[in-house]
Amino acid sequence: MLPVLSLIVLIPLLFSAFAFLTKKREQARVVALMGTLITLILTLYMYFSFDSSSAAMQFEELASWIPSLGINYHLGVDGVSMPLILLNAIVIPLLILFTWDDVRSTPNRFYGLILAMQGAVIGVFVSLDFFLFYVFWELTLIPLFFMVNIWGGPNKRHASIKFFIYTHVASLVMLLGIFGLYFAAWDQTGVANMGIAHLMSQFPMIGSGIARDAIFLALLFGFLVKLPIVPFHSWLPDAYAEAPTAGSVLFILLKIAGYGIFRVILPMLPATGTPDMMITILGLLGSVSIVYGAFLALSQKDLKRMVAYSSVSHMGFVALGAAGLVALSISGAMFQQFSHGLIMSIMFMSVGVIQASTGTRIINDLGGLATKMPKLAVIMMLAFMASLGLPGLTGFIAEFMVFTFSYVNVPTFVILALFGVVITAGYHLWAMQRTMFGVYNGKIGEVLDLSNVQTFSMAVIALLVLYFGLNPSPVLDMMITGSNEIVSLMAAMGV
Amino acid sequence: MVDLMLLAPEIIVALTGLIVLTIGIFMGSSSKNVLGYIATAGCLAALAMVIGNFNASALMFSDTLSVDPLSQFFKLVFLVVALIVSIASIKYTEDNTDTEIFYALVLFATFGMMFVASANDLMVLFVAFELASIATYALAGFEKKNPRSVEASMKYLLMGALSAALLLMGISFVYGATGTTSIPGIAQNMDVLASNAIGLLAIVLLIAGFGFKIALVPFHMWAPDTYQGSPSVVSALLAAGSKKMAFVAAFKVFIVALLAIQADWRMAFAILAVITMTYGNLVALSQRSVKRMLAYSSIAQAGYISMAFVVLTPMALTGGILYTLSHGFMKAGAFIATAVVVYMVIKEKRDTEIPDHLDNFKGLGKKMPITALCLTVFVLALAGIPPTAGYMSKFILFSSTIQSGMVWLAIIAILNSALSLYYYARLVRYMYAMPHEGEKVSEPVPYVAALLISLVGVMAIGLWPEPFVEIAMQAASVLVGGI
Amino acid sequence: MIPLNWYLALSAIIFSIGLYGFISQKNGIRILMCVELMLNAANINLVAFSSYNDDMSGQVFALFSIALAAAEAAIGFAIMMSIYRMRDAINLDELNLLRW
Amino acid sequence: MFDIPANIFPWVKAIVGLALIGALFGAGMAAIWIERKLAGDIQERYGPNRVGPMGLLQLVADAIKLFTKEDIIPARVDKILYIGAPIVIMMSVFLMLVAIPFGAVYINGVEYVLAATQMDISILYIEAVSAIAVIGIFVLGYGQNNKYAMMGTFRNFARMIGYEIPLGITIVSVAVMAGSLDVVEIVHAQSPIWYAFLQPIGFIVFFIAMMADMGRLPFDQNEAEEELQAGVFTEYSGMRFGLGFFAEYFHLILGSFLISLLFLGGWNLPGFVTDNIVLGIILPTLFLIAKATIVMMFIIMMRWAVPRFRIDQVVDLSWKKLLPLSLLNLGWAIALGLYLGA
Amino acid sequence: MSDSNIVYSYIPVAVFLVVSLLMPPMTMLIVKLLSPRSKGAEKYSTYESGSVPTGPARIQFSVEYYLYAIAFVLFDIEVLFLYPWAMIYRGNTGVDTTVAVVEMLVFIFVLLFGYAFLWKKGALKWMKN
Repeated sequence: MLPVLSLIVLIPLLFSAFAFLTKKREQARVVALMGTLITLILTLYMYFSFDSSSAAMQFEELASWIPSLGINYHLGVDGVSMPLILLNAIVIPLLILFTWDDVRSTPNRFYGLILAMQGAVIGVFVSLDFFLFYVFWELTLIPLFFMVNIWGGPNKRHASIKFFIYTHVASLVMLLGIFGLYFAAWDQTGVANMGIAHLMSQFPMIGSGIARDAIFLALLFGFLVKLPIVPFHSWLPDAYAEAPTAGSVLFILLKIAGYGIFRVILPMLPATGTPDMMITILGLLGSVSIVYGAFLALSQKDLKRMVAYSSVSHMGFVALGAAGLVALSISGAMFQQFSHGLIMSIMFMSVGVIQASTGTRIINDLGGLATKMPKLAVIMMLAFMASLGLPGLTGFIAEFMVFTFSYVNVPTFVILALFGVVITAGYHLWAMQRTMFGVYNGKIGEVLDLSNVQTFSMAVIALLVLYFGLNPSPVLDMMITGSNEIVSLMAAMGV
Repeated sequence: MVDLMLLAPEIIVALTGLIVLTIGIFMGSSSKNVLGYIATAGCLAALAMVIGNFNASALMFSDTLSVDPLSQFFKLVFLVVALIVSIASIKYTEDNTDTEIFYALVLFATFGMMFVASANDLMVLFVAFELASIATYALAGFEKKNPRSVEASMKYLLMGALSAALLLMGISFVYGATGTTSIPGIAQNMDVLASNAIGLLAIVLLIAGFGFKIALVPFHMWAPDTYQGSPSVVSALLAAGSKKMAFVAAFKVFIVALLAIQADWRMAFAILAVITMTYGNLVALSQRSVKRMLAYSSIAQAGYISMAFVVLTPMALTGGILYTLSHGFMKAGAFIATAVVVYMVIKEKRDTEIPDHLDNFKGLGKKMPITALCLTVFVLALAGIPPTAGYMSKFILFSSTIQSGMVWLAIIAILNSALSLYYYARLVRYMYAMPHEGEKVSEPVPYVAALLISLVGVMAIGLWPEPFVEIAMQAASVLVGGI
Repeated sequence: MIPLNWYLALSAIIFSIGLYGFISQKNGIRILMCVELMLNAANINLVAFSSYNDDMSGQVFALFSIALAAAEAAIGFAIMMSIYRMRDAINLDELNLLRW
Repeated sequence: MFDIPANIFPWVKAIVGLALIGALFGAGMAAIWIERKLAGDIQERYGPNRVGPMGLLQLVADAIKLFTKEDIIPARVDKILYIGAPIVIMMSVFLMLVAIPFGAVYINGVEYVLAATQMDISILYIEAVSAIAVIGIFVLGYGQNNKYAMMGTFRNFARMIGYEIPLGITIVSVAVMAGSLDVVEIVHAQSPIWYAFLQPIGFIVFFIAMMADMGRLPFDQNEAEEELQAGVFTEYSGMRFGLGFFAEYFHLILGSFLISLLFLGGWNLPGFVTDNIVLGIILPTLFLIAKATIVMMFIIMMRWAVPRFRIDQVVDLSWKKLLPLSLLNLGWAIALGLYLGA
Repeated sequence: MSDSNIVYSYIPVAVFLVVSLLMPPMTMLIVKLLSPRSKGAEKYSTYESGSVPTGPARIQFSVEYYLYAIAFVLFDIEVLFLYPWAMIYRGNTGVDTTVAVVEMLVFIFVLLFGYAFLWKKGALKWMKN
C-alpha cells in the first residue's frame, strides 16, 4: 500500500526545499501550488478511503528509528486527526492562490516556509510517537518565526521573539512532561518506548499521584500556551496582528495544541491524582477565555487585533468542550477547531485585503466599504456571521454542541461562557457596521475589490463554511468516532 | 609485538603533518594550495582507518595506550573536526607563505588529541594533552601581523600553561598517593586516596586544570577572547576539537581513575555545570561580536556536557559523548560560517576592527545564501531545535538527568536552552530580516564544502541518530565499566 | 633520609609563589616564569614521590614535563616577541583589544 | 685498622679536595704564564722576561697590582648583580672541579679515584654546573648597565646556546659507547683505544665546542677588545676583574682536562700495573696532566693562529655544521656501541 | 646505590659551594684593606668611549638572538631524553634493544625534521633580509 502518510508529510517538505531553490516569484508560487495540490490530492484520496466508523488507527506506518531508546517512526490517522489534516490540505493551496499576485521580497523563502509549515503541522497530526511528535511540534516554530520576523508589520521583531520564547518555553516544559512519562514507563516495564499509546497506557501505573499530576500539568501547560488560552495568550495578538496575512492564516491552521489536548490530555485526565481539579482548570480557563477574549476584542481599535482576540475567545470553546468530558462535547470542541480554521482564514484574508487596498486597518478610519468592495463585503459578512454563531454556518454547530453537551458535566462554566456569546455578537456586529456599511470614508480614496484569484480562494472557503454548516456529517462523523474512542480510553484509565 | 594497524590513524596523521611540512618548505608560495588537499586526504585516510577498525580493542605499549570504543569514538570526533578545518583552510591559507606551518600544526594538534583519546596512562595523557595544546597556542596566533590574533594567542597560552601546571600538580598527588600513573592502576588503588586529604587536593587541582581547557566558569575567561581573536578556522578547531579533548581526558581521569571518590567531585561538577551554562548564556545575550557570542555559547554547551559527570549513568554518558560529536559539527560549522563572513568583510574592504560584528551579518541570507542557511541550521542546532544533532544530544542528556531523579538540574538546563534561543534567533534575524549592503558575494568552494560536511553531520545525527547513539553507548560502556 | 614532607612543603611553597605571581604580575614574561615555577614544583613532587614509592615512572614523568615546559616557554616567548614588535608592550593591562 | 664511621669519609674527601683549589690557582697562574710566553714565541718577540727568571715572577707582580688597585663600583651599575656575578662564575668553576677525577690508584685490587667526590652521573653533573657560568656572564653583562657589556652579553649568549647542543650530543655519544655517565667509567672504557680514534668526528666537534664554551679565541666575541672595549668586563676593574679573569683560565684548564678524560684516554696507561702506591698515584696523574697541558697549549696557540670569527660565523658554525656533525657522530656511536657491546 | 650514598657524594659539592661563595668576598676584603682610595665623580661614570652616556643600556636587541634562544631551548631539551636512553638501550636493564634503537631513530628523525625545517625557513640565518 501507498505510504500515504509519509508522503503527505514529506511532499510539502520536499517542495519546500525546491521552493527555496527557485529564483523568481513565478517559479516559487508554481512550485508551492504543485506541492500543496499533490498533498491535497493525496489527502482527498485518504479521506475517501477513510473508514469513519472505525476507531482504530488507519494507514498506519511503523518503522524502527532509534531502537536503543525505543523511538519509532510511527504514523497513523484516526477520527481525531483526519479532519485537521483535511483542513490544512484544503486551505493552504487556497492560501497560496490568495497570495498569487502579491509582490514581496524573497518570494522563494516565503513559499518555502509555507510548505515547510504544512509538512510540519501535518507531521504533528500523524505522529504516533512522542519523539516524532515533539520534533514536528518544534519544527512548526521556525517557519512561523520567520514569517513574522521577515514579512511582519512594524513591531515584527518584538512580536516574533515574544512568540518564539513563549511557545518554546512551553514546548520545553512539555518536553519535561514527556521525559517524566517516558522514564516512569521505562522503569515500570523495563522497556524503552516512546509510543504515545504505550506511554499513556502506562500513565495510570505511576505510583505517586503527585508525579502523575506533575507530568500532566507539564503537558497541559505546553498545550495551553500554544492553544493559547487566558492567561497564556499574550503572545497571540502580537504575533497574529504583526504577521503578514499568510502568516496569520498559518497561525490559524496551527491546530496542534487542541489536537494535543484531545490526543494526550483527555485520555490521561481521569488517571491524574486530582482529576476534578484538572477538569476545573480546563473548564475555567476555557470559559474565562471565551468571555475575556471577547471583552478584549470589543475594546480593540485595530481590526486585525480584534480578529486575533476573537480567536482567543474561540479557542476557549475548545478547552470548554474538552472539559465537558462527554463524546459529543468533545466532538463539538473538535468541530470548533475545524470551523475556526475555515472562518478565521477568511477573516484574516479579508483584513489583509482591506489593509492592502485602503492602507489602514483601524476600524474608525474605515466605513462603507461595501459600496466599493461588494465581493469582499459578501464573503466577509458570511465569515462574521459564522464567527458569531449564526445557525446554518459551521460556527453555530460547534458552539451549540459545546454548550449543550458540556452542560452535563460543567454547568457553571457553560453559564459563565454564555455571557461571552452576547459580547461576541456585539463586537462582530459593531465592527461590521463600522467597516462595511454606513457612509464611505472619503479619505481612503479609490480602492480595488478582490482580484479573481482572491475571490476564488476566499469563496471556496466560504462555501465550505456554508456546506459544513448545513451538512457537518462528513467530518463530524469521524470526530464522534474519535471522541467515543477518547471517552472509552478515559473510562479505561479511570483509577 | 604491538599491532601497528590499530595506530594507523595516528601514524597517518603525524606523517601527513611531516609530509606537509617538508613539501611546503621546498615549494614556492604560489603552489602551496596543494598542501590543503594533502592534509585533507590524510584526514580522510585516517578517518577511514578509524572506521575500518572501529570495533578494535587492544592495549599497547606496556598498557599505556588503550584502543577501545571510547578512543575510537573520540578519534572520529577529532578527525572529523580536523577534516572540516582542513577543507575550510584551503581557502583561508590561500596566498599565505606559512601554509605548511598551519597544516602541520593542525595535524599535530589532531595527533595529540587522538593520543589523549587513547591514553591509558596519565603520563601519555598529559604529554598528548600538551602536544595538542601547544600546537593550538601557535595556531591561535597564526596571524602574526594581526594584534588581535596574537593577543588571543597570548591569553590562551598563559591560561593554558596555568592549567597545565595545575593539572601536573594534581597528577603528581594522585601518583604520590597511589604509586602509579596507569589509569586502571589508579582505580585499583583508589582506597588510599579516598581516605586521604591528598585526594581532595588532587581533585581540586584536576578540576581546575581540566576546567580551564573545558572553559568551565570560573576558569573560562580566556575562551571568549581567544575564540574571538583567533582566525575563525582555528576557533573552530579550538571549540570543536580542543575542548572535546579536555572532556575525554576528564572522562578518563574522573570517571575511570577517580571513581572511588566520586562523592567529592560530583557535587563540584554539579555546581560548576549550573554556573557555567547560566553564565555562558546570560553573557552571550549581550554580545555584538558573533565569534564572541559563539564562544559564550560554547561555554554554555560545556556546562551541558558537564552534566554527564553529575548524573553519571550510562545514558547520561552516552548523551554527553554524543553531545561532543554533535557540538563538534555544530560549532565547527558555525565558526567556519563566520570565517566566510570575515572573508567577505575583507573582500569588501569594510572596517575590519571587528570583522565578525553582528552588523556584518545583516542580510546574509541574500548575499551568501548557502552560508546563511548553514549558519541558521547550526545555531538552531545549538539551541536544540529538532530535528538536528543538538536536539538529539540534548534529548538524551537531559532525559537521563530526569531519569536519575535530578529534575532540578534538568529544569535549569532546559530553561537555559530556552534562554539561549534568544541570541541564536537574533543572529538568524539579522541574516534574514535585515537589509543587506553591497553585492552578492560568491562563496568560496572550500568554505562551502566544509559547511556542507558539517551540515550533513548535524542533520544526519538529527534524523538518523541510531548508529551514532549506538557507538556513543559503546564508548560510554567503556567508562561505566566501574560503575 | 630526608622526610617526604619536606619535599612536599618545598614544592607547595614554590607552587604557591608561582600561583601568587601568576595572579599578581602583569608582565607576560614574568607570568610565564611563574608558570614555570609551578611546573617545577610539580616536578619536585613527582620526583619525591617517585623516590619514596620506589617507582621510576615519576622521574620519567618529570623529564617529560620539563620538555613540555620548555616547548611551552618557547611558544610563549615567540608569541610575546610578536606582541612586543607590534605593540611595544607585553603588559597584560595594555592588551585590551579583546576584552578580558 | 681503626674504625671510621662511614659518613665521615665524604667530609674528609671534601677537605682534602679543597687542596685542589690551591692547585687550581697554581695551574691558573701557570696557564697565564704559558700563554704569554707562547704568544711571545709565536709573534717573534719576548714574552715576560724581566721579573724573575724567564719572567716567572711577573705573575706575582700582577697579583700584587690587582690586590692593591682601588675597588671601583660605578654609579649606574646594579650593585647586587655587579658584586654577585663574579661569585656565580667562580662557583661554576669550583663546582665543576668537584667531580673531575684526576687519576686512580689500585690498592689491593680496589680502585680509588682521585676526585673530591664520585657520582655515577658525573659527566651530566659537570655539564650542568658549567652551564651556570653562562648565567653568571649574563648577570655580569646585564648588571653593568653599559652598552658594550650588554652587547658582549648577548653575543656570549648567542654563542653559548649554539655550542651547548653539539657539546651535549657528543657527550651523549661518548656515554653511549661507554654505557655510563660516570667519567671514571668512561676513562676505563677507553682502555685499549681512545675515543678520539673511535669517534674522530665527535672529538673534533667536542674540541671546537669546548673551545667555544671556554670563550677562547677565535670564540671570544663577548670580549672582543677591538670592537667592544672589554665586552662583558667593561665596567670591571681591579680584583673584581681579576676574579672573572681567573675564572676564565680555570675554565680553560678544566676544559682541557675534560677533553683528555673523555677522548684522550684520561689517566690510562695500558699495561701499567704497579704495587707501589706512590708510583701508582703519580704516574697516571702525571700522564693526565701532560695530556691536558698539551691540549691547553694547543688551544692557547690557536689564539694566535686564527682570527676572531664574526658572530654570525660563530653561530652558523655551530648550528649548521657542528649540530649535524654531532648527530652523525651520535648515529656512529650507537652503531659502534651496539657492535662493541654485543 | 642507595639514597644515603647519593646524599654523601654531594657533601663535597656542598663544601665547595660554600668555599666558592666565600672566596670572592674574602678576596675583596683583602683588597679593601690593601688598596688606596680617592674620590672623584668621573671615576664612577659609565664607560662609553669617553662620550657622555646616553639612554639606557638595556635596550631591545635584534630579534635573531631570541630566535636562537627559542631553538636552543627545544634542541637542548631533546638532548635531555638522550641521556637516560643512552644508559639502557643495550638491554642491560631488560629493554628490547631493537625496539629501543628504532624508537630513538624515530625520535632523532623527527628532530632532524624540525632542524631541516628551521634551516630551510631561514631561522638559522643570522642576517635576515
